[in-house]
Amino acid sequence: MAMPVPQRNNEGFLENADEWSPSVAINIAAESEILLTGKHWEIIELLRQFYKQYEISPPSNRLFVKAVKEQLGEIKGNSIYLMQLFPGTPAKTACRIAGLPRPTNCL
Amino acid sequence: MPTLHIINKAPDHPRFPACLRALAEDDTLVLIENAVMALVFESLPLPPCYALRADVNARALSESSVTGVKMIGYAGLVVLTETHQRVMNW
Amino acid sequence: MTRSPALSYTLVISGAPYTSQAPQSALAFAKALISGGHKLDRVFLYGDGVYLASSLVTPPSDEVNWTQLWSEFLMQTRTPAVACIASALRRGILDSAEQTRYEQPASNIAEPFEMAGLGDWVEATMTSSRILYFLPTD
Amino acid sequence: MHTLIVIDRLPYGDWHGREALDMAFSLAAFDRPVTLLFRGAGVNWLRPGQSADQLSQKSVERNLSAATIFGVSALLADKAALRQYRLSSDQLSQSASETDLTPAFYKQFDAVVVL
Repeated sequence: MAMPVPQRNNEGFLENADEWSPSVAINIAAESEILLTGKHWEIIELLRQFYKQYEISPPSNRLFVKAVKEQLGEIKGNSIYLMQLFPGTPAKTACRIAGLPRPTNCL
Repeated sequence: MPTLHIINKAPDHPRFPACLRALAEDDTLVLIENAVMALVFESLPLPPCYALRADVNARALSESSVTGVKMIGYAGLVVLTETHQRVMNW
Repeated sequence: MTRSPALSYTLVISGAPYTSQAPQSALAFAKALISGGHKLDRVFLYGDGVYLASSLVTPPSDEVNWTQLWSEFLMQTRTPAVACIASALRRGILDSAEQTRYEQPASNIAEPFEMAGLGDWVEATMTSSRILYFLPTD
Repeated sequence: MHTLIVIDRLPYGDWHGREALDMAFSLAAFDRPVTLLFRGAGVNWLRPGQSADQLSQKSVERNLSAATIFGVSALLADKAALRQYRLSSDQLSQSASETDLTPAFYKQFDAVVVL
């Protein structure tokens, strides 16, 4: 099975954001045993759109939750919902799958 | 609430006039580092204030040359932060 | 003699050593506040201030090593001191965890400085009775 | 406790403003009330149409536009400086209110931070 696996860093983030594609996302997600559903894609799209518009990814998990809340409302913009979709640190897991740079751990 | 303003910028730095404009009647101004040059800077309307002695001496400014400016040490600066609940650094 | 009750302070240093007076003014102030019976909660290095935490600072032998003086003071007084992680990484100041994370050839943070996020500063704004900023001079 | 974060330096020439913006974002992340003031040369952060890719820098105009999403309460601009730099408040890249920088203005905030 041919899996697109572009070069990534030691935490699994893409070295070159241009190499991202939905199938890359599916494969990165599969490594963490996440099967991407429509709910996941909604957040992935939001993150990619966010990055394109503001040229930054949300700099912390709290601000990730806020950004989702701002655009999709409270039911999706809360840490439990996002944790269920993107286990671990949701901002980090979601950024990795969405092909965004590794967050700096600033907060 | 009376505010303690501590400025370290030279008198020709844009932050100097901004700081002077922000001073309220009951506020206190302290000059440290490069800001002590305000003691000799021409035609600057310097309000009554404090200056950090170590910085004044290092820059060869006479402690007694300016009326209305009190010399303090670091301990004096600490006392001013005790008596002012609000501190702004410039 | 009446004294005001002891206060707690956080000192933020955002001016670099040998570029600004910030680390030396902050150290003189820190010593004075402790002599005055107050508590120094923490020192937070931000912006160019993180250069103070470099263990590789090597001034000529007849000049003061500000990193060393600060380190000694922090250890003697058991004061927590952190360098903002985002400021530090950009400027090449790393602890061993970040060295591993970013696969860099070395780490160089001086003891007892630690890396932390701006969350520590936010906490300081809520818990310390005073926060003073020691800024660049330019 | 409401904090005012001040940006009073030009964008792109140094990192002070970016690092001040990070401070505002972190206060917002922890739901601490925070307002951003663009003072003096800092009003040029609000000049519309910035394109920084030839500098290989991110656009502060775009970075700044995330402020309200993250919960920064308000953006304020130094009225006198806007005039000095020929900016009118209706052409700014973000909606920022003009402000007179009187002593009373600063006293509205519990803490004022400038880098």
